[in-house]
Amino acid sequence: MIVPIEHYLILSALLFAIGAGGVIISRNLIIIFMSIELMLNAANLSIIAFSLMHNLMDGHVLVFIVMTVAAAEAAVGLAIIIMVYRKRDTINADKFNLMKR
Amino acid sequence: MEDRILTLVTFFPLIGAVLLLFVPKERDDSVKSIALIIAFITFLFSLMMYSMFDPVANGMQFEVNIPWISTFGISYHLGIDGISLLLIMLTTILSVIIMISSWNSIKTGVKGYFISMLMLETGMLGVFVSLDLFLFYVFWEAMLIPMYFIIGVWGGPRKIYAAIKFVLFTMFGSLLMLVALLYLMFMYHSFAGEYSFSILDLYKMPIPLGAQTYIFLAFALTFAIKVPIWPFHTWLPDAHVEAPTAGSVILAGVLLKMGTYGFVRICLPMFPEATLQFVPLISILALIGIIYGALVAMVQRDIKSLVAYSSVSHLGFVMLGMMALNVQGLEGSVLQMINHGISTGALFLIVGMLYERRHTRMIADFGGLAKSMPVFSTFFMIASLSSIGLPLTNGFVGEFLILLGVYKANPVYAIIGATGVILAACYMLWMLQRVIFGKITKPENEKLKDLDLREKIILIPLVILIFWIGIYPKPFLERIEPAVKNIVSIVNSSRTASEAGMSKGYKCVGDRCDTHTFTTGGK
Amino acid sequence: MDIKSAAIFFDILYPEIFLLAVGMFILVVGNVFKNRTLLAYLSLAGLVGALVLTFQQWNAPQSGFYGMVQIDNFSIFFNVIFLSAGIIATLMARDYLRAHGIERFEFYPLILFATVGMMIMASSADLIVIFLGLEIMSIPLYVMAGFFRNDPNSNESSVKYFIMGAFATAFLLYGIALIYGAAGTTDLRRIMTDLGYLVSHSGLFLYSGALLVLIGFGFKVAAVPFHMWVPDVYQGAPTPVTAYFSVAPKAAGFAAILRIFIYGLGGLNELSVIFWILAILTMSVGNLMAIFQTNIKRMLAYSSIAHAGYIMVALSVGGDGAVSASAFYLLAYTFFNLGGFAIVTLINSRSGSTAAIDEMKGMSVRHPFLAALLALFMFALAGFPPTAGFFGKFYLFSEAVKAGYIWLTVIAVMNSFVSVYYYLRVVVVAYFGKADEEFAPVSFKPAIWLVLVITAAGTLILGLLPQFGLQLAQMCMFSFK
Amino acid sequence: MEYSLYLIPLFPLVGFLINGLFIGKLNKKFVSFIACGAVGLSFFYSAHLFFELLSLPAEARAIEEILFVWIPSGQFNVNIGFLLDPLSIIMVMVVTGVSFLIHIYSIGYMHDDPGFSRYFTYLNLFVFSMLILVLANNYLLMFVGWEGVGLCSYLLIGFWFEKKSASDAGKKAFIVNRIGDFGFLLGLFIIFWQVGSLDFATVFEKAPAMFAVGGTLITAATLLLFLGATGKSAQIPLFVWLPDAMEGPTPVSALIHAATMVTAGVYMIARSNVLYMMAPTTLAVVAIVGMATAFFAGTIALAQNDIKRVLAYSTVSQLGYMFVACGVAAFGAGIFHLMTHSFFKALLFLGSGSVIHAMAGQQDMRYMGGLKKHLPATYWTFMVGTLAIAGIPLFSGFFSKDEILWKAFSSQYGSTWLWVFGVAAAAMTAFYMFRLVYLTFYGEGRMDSHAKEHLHESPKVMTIPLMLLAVLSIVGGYVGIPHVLGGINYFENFLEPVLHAGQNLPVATHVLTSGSYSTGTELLLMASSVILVLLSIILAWYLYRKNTDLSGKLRTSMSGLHKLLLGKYFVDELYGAVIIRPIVNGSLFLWKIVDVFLIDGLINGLAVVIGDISTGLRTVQTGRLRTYATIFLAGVVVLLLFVLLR
Amino acid sequence: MLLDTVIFYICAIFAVGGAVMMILQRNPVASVMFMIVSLIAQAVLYVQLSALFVGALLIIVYAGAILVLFLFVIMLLNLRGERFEEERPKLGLTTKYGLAIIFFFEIVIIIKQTVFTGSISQSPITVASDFGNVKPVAELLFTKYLFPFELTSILLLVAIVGAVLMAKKENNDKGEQI
Repeated sequence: MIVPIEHYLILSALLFAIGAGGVIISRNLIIIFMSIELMLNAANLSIIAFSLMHNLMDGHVLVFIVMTVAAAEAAVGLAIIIMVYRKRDTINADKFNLMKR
Repeated sequence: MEDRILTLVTFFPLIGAVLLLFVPKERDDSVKSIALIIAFITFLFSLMMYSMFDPVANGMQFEVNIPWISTFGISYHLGIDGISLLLIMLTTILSVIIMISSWNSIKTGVKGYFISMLMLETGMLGVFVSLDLFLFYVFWEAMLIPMYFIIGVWGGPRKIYAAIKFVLFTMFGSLLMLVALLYLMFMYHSFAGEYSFSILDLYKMPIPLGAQTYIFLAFALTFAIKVPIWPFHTWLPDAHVEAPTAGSVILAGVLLKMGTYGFVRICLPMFPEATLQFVPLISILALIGIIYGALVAMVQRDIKSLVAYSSVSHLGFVMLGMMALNVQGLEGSVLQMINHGISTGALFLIVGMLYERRHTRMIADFGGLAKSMPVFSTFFMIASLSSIGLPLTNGFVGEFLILLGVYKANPVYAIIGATGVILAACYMLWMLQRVIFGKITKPENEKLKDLDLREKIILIPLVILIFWIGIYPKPFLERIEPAVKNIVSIVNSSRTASEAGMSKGYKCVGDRCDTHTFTTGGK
Repeated sequence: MDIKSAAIFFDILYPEIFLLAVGMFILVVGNVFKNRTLLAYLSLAGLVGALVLTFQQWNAPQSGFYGMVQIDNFSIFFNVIFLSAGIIATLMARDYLRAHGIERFEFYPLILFATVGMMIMASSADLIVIFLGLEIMSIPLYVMAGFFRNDPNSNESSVKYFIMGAFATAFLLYGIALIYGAAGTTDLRRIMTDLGYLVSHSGLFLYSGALLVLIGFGFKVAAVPFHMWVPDVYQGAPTPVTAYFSVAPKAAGFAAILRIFIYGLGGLNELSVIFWILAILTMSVGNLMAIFQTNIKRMLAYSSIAHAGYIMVALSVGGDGAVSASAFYLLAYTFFNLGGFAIVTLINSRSGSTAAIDEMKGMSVRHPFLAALLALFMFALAGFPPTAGFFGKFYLFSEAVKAGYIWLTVIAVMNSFVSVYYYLRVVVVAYFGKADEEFAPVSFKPAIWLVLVITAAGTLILGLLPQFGLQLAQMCMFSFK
Repeated sequence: MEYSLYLIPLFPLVGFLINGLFIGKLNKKFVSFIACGAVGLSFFYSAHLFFELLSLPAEARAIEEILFVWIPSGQFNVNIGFLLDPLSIIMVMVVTGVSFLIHIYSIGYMHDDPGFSRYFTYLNLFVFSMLILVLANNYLLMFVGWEGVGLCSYLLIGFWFEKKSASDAGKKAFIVNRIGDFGFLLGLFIIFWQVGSLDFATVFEKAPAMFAVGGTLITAATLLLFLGATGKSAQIPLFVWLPDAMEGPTPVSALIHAATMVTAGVYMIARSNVLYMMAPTTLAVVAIVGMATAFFAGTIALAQNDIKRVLAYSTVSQLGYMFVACGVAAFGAGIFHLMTHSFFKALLFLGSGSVIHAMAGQQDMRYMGGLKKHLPATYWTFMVGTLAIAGIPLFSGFFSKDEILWKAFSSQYGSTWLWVFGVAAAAMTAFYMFRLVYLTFYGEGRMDSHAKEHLHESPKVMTIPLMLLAVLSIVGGYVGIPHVLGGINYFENFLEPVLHAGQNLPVATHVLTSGSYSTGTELLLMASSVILVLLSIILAWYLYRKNTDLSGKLRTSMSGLHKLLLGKYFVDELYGAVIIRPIVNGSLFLWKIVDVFLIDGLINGLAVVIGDISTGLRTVQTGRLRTYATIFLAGVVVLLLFVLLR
Repeated sequence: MLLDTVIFYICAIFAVGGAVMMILQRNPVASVMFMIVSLIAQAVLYVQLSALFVGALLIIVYAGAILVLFLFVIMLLNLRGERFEEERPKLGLTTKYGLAIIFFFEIVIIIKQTVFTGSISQSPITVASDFGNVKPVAELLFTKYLFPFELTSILLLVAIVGAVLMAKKENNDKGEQI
C-alpha cells in the first residue's frame, strides 16, 4: 500500500465531477443516466478507499448495498426511459419541456 | 352570568352563522330574518352587559381566564373596560342596522353574505374583548376573512382589486405584529419565568427602551395601517368605494376602530416609553392625515370616496387626541371612535340608499335631491353636520375634547388640527350643495322615492345617538374615564420615571431590572 | 460476531412488516381479482392497521438491529404523518384513477412500499439504512409520477423526477462516503458521541459530507436551488400522486434531516448558516415563483417549496424546539395541503381538465360548500388564524424568535405576506367570478368526502385546539441524546 | 328663587320640534301660530324676568341656573347652564322682541312660499340657538349657540336651495364662520388651560390672577376670540359672507343678518370685557378693525344697486361701529348701538322686504322709484329707519352712534383718527341711505308696466311690525340719553355690574378716568358730526333728486373707482384666487399625484418589482433537465464554497 | 512499490479517460463501452485497495449486468440512429464545464485540507490478510448489516414491480390523453 489514499480520493472526486459534468452537458437520457451511475461509482471508490484507511470493512458492505441500489435504479430508470421513448419517440432530454415556468 | 356574558356576546353571532348553514339557500327571507334576529339578540345581550357594567369600577370587568394553549401560556382571557364596552355596543348596534340595510341590496349569495356578516361580527367583538394578545391576534386576523369576502363577492366593479388590497395591506402589518408578539412572549418568559400572553401581565413587564422601540414600531405599523394613518391609507378609499354599503359601514364604523383600539389597549400602556418617543411622529402624521384627508375629500367625485377620505381625516383626529396622552385627549379620542362609527356609518348608509335608487354615486349625477327627497336630505344633512362636528351633535364633543387635550400637550398641533374643523365644513357642505341643493338637472332625479319605513328605521337610531352623545355624553364619558385615567397614569408614571433615568417604574442596571414596583392601578 | 444476536428484533418492525405483507398480498392477488375497489380497501386496511400498530409503540422507545432501527416518539410521530398521508392519498386516488381509466392494481402496493421506505427513513439512526429507506421510498414514487402512462406530462414528470432524484442520490451518497471517511462509521449515534473528536480531526470532511447529505435530502424536501424538478413533476404527475408527493416524501426528507442534523450532527453549529441561507432562498423563490402560476398544481408545487422554507427557518435554529415545531408543522401541513389537493383532484377528475386555476370559476355558486373548504385550505396555507396553518407558523417562527433570529423571522413573515396574494387568487377565482360563469359539476364520491372531512377537521382542530397536538409534538423526541 | 331660565330657549325649541317633526303635515295657520306663539312666549317670559331682575338690587342681578353636566372629562367640566344678568336680559329682550315682530311679519311675507313650514321651523331653531348663545353661562355653551346660529343662517340663506347662488351663499357663510370658530375654539383652549374653567363667573373671577395683563397668552386668547367675532359679525377680513347672505328671504336678512346673529360677536366681546380689558393690544386691534370695516363697508355701500346689498354693507359698517366701541373699552356704548341698530336695521330690512314684496322680487334700485305713493306705510316707516341710521338727532341711532364717536375720541384707548373716520363713515351712511330712499321712493317709477300694476301696499301683518319697529327706532335711544344732553343714561347704569367688572380691575381703573374733556368738546363734536351728516344728505339729494345727470357723469368720470366699489373691492375674487383656487388645485394634486401616483404607485411599484423578480426567476425554469441539473450543481458548488470559506 | 504507483496511474488514466469519452460520445453504444472500460479500471483499483469481493462484484454486477442492461435497452429501442439537433443551450457549455471543474477543485481542496490525510498517506497500513475477502464481508453483511441487507431485497422487489409496470407494453391501456 504505497499509493496514498489521497490519490484515490482525488481520482474519485475527478470521476464524480466528470459524472456530474456529464449529467449537465449531455442531452441523451441514456448518457445522463450512465453519468449518474458513474457518480455512484466514484462515491463507491471513495468508500473503498476510506474502508482501507479506517481498516474497517463496513465500507465494503456499503458499496455492496450501493450496487444493489444502482441496479434497482437502473431497472426502473431504464423502464421509464423505455416508456417515454414509446410515447415521445425520443430520448433527447431537452425535448421534455412541455411543462415549464 | 358575569363570567359568561362576554363569551355569549362574542360568540352568539358565530352560533347564528353556523345555524344559517343549515337553512336552505333558496329561502332568502328566512336567512335574512334569522340573521337579523341573531344580530338583534346579540345586541340585547350587549345591552344586558352594558347594564351590568359598573361605570365607576377601575380595571377590567367580566374577566374570564381559561387556559387554552397552556404550553405557550395562551389562554382564553376576556374582559372589558369602558373603552371596549362602548366599542362593543357600537359593533352590536351597527350589526343590527346593517342587517336591515342589507335586506334589499343583497340579491345574490344571500346566505353566504349573512353568514359572513355574522362571522365578521364575532371577529370584531372578539378583538374588543380579548385580554390575551394571542387571542387578540387570532380575532384580528380571522376577521379579515369575512371582510375579504364581503368586499370581494358583493362589492363593486373593482372589488377584486379592492379586496386583495385590503387584505394585503392589513396582513402586511399584522405579520410584523406576529414577530413582535413572539418576541414579547419570550421576553416575558425571561422576565417571569413562564409564558403568558395576558395583556394585563404584559403591562407589568419592563422592556428595555431599545427593544420597546422595535416592538412598538411593529405593533404601531399594524395598527397604523388599520386606522389608517397617513400615508398607509390608500387601501381605504378603494375598499370603501368597492365594498357593499353594509361593508363600508362596518369597515368605517368598526374595523378602523380596531387600529385605534389597538393603540389604546396595547401600544400606549405596554410600551409607554416608546410611545412617548413617537408622539411627535404620530402626531404629525395624524395632522397630515387630518388636513390631507380633508383636502383630498374635497375634490372627490364619488360620494363614497369622499366619505372614505373624510374618515382618514377623522381618524387623524382620533390619533391626534390619543397622542395628547392626557385625559381629555384620550377620552375625546375614544369618544370620537364611537362618533365616527355612528356618523360615518350613517353617511355610508345614506349613500347606499342613494345608490340603490340611482346606481351611481357620482356627485355630478345628483343635485336638487332636497326637492325630490326631503326626508332623505334631512337625514343626510344631520349626518353630515355630525361629521362636521356641529355642537350638540356627537362629533363636536369628541373633536372638542381632542383638541382641548392636544392643546394642553402641544398648542401648535392643536392649532393645525383645528384647521381640520374648517376643512370638514368645506368638503361636506360643498358635497351637500352639489348633491341635495341646487336645481334638479337630471330627469332621473325628479321621481326618486323618498325614504321608506325600513330606511327610516335604519337611520333613526343613529340620529338619536348623534344627538344623545352630542347633548348628554356623560354616560359615555364616565364609563371611558376610569380606563383612560389608567392609561394616562401608566404613561405618565413612565414619563416621570424616564425623566428620572428609570424605565417603566423600574430601576434597571444594564439589561437587568430587579425592583418590581409597577402597578396597573390608576389613581 | 454472533449471528443469533439479541439485537435482532423483528417485533419492533411490525407496522412496516404488516404494510409490506399487505403490499405483497395485493401484488399476488392483484392479477386475479379484477375488483380494484376491493384492493383499494385492502391497502387502506393495511395502512390503517399499520397506523394502529404504530400507535401502540408510542412512548416506548426501542431499538434493534444493532441500533439501525430506532423506534421512538419521533419516528412514530412521523410514521403517523406518512400513514395518514398514505391513507388520504389512497382515498383520493381510487376515484381519480378510475375517472382517467388508469386504475391499475400496482398503484396500491407502490404507495404501501413507499410508505415503508419513509417509515424506515424516519426510524433509523444509520446513514446506510436511511439511504436505503430513501431509495425504497423514491423508486415507487418515480413510477407513480409516470403512472399516467399515456399522458406526456406524466411521462415527463417521471423522467425528470427520476433523473434528478438519481442525481441527488449520487450527491447524497458522496456525502455519506465523506462522512464515513471522516468517522469510519455511518452510525449516527457513534458520530454524535465522537463529534468533538471528529470535528477537530476531520472537521472539513464531516462538514462537506454533511452538506452533501443535506443537499441529497434538500432535494427531497425541495430546498432551493435543488427544487427545480418540483413544479414540473407535481404538475405532470397524477393529482393524488402529487398530493402525496407534496406531503409524504417531504415529511420523510425532513424526518431524515432532523434525525441527521439535529440529532446526529447537532453539534455542527456552522450548518445553521447553511440552513439559514437555504431557508431564505427556499421561502423566497417558492413564493415568488408561485405568484403568476396559472396551473393550480404548479402553484401548489411552488407553495410546497415555500412551506419547506418555513420549516427550515426552525431548522436553522436547531434544538428540540426545532424538532417539535417542524413535526407539528408537518402534521398540520399534511392536513391542509392534502385538503387543498383533494379539491384539485376533484376538479382534475373532470374530463378535459388541466387543473388550471381558472377552472375554479363559479365554484361558489355551484358547490358553495366545496368553495368554502377551498377557501379554508387556502387560508390555512396562507397562515390565517384560526387554522392549523397559522398556529404551525406561529410555532415555527417562535422558535426562530426565541433563538434571536429576528431578521430571519421577518423575512419569513414577509414571505408569507407575499404568499397571501397567490392563495387568495384561488379564492378570488372560486368566489369573485361573475355568477353566470358556469362551473362544470364535479362528481362527489364518498371517499373524497371522507378526505375533505378529515382534512378540514384536522386543519381546524390543530388551529383552534392545538394544545394536544402540541404536547404530542413536544414529546416527539429522539429516544436518547 | 326659581327663575326657570331654561324656559326662554325651551319655547322656540318646542316650536321647532313641533313644526319640524310634522313638517308638511300641518296647515299654515297652525304652523305660524306655533312658531310665533313660541317666540312670543319667550318674549313675554323674558320681559317678566326683566322686571324680576329690575326688582333686585343691582349687584344681585346675576342669576345662574345649571341644568345638567354636559361634558365631564377629568378636570374639565362643562355644564348646560344659563346666566341671566343685565347684559343677557337686554340681548334676550332684543332677540325675542325683534324675532317676534319678524315672525309675524314673515307670516305675510312668506305666505305663498311652498317652504312655509320649513321656514318657520328654521326660524324657531334660530331663535333657540340665539337664546342659547346669549343665555349661556359658559363659553362652550355660548359656542353651541354660536355655531347653532351659524347653522340656521346657513339653512336660511340657502332657504331657496334651488337657486345656486343661494346655496352657494349659505355654504360660504358657514365656512367663513367656521374660520372664525376655529379662532374661537383655540381661544377657549387657552382660557381653559390657564384658568381651569370655561364658566363665565369663574373665568372672570380668576382671569386677573391667572393671566398677566397685556401678556402674550391673554392677548392671543382675546385675539382668537375676536377672530371668532369677525367671522360671526362680518368684520374684516371675514365680512365677505354677509352681503351674499342677502340671498335668503328678506325677513331672515332682517332678523339674522342685521338684528341679532351678526351682533353676537359684539355681545361676546362685551361679555368678555374682563379679558379684553387685560389685553390692550387686542383692544387696539378691535378698534382699528372695527373702524376699518365701518369705513370700508361704507364705501362699498355707496355704489351698490341692490337694495338689500346696500343695507347689508351698511350692516357691516354699523357692526364696525360696535366693534370700535368695544375696542375703546366702551362696551356699554357698543351694546347700546347694538340694540338701537337691531331696531332700525330690522325696520329697514323689513321695509325693503315690503318693497321687494311689492316689486314681486325685484331688488335692483335702478328699476324702482316713486314708490312713496304706492307704499305709504312702508315709506314712512322706512324713512324713520333711515333717519335713525343716519344719526339724525332725536332718533335712536343718533344717541348710540354719537356715544360711540365720543368714546372713540375720548377714551384712553381712543384717538382722534378713530373719530375722524367714524364721522366720515357716518356721513357716508347718511349719503347712501338717502341715495337709497331717493332711488326707491322718489322720482319716476323705472319699473316696467306690468310690475307697476302689481304695486300694492303690504298686508297689515307686515306693516304693523314695521310700525312697531319704527316706534322702537325712535324711542329706543331714549334709554341711553348721554349726560351731556341732560340724560341719565339708564342703559349704561343698568349694564354697569356686568361691563364695569373689567373696568374695576385694579389694572384698568385708569380707563374710567377719561373725563378730562369738557362737555363743550363733547357737544362740539356732536354738532360737527350732525352737520356733516346733514351735508351728506343734501349731497345725496342733489345727486339723486336734483341733478340726476350729474350722478351719471360722476359715475363715468370715476369709472375706475366706481367699478372698484361696485365690485366690492374684488375681495371675493381675491380670496378666490389667493385661497380657494390654490386649495382646490392643491387638493387635486394631493389626490391624483400624491395619493394615486406616489403612495399607491410606490406600493404598486413594489408589487411590480416583486412580479418582475418572479418573472425573471421563472425564465430559469426552462423545463429542461440539463438546466435543472446545472442549477443543482451550481447550488452544490456555492454551498461547498461556504463550507470552505467558513 | 513503483509497480503499485504505475498500476494506479494507468488505471486512473483508463478510468478517467473512459469516463470522459463516455460523456462525450454521441453514440450511446460507444458510451456504454467506454463506461465498461472505466469500470474495469476502477475494479483494478478496488483490488489494489484490498477490496477483492466488491471489486469482483463491480465487474460482475456493474459491468456484467447493469451495463449490459443498458446495452439491451439501447438496442431494443434502436436508439443509435437518433440525432440530436443542436439547440443553443441557455447556459453556455463553458459555464457547465466550469461548474464541474470548480466542483472538482472544491473537493480536492477539502481532501487536501483535511487534517488526517497527511498523517496516514505516508505510513503504509497493515491490514488483515483476509481484508475484503468474501467471508468477512459476508459475516458483516449477515450480522451487523442484516437489516440493510433485508432492505435491499425490498428495494429490488419494488424496482421489479416498478420496472414491469413502466416498461410493460399494455394494449388495454385505455387512459385518455390530456
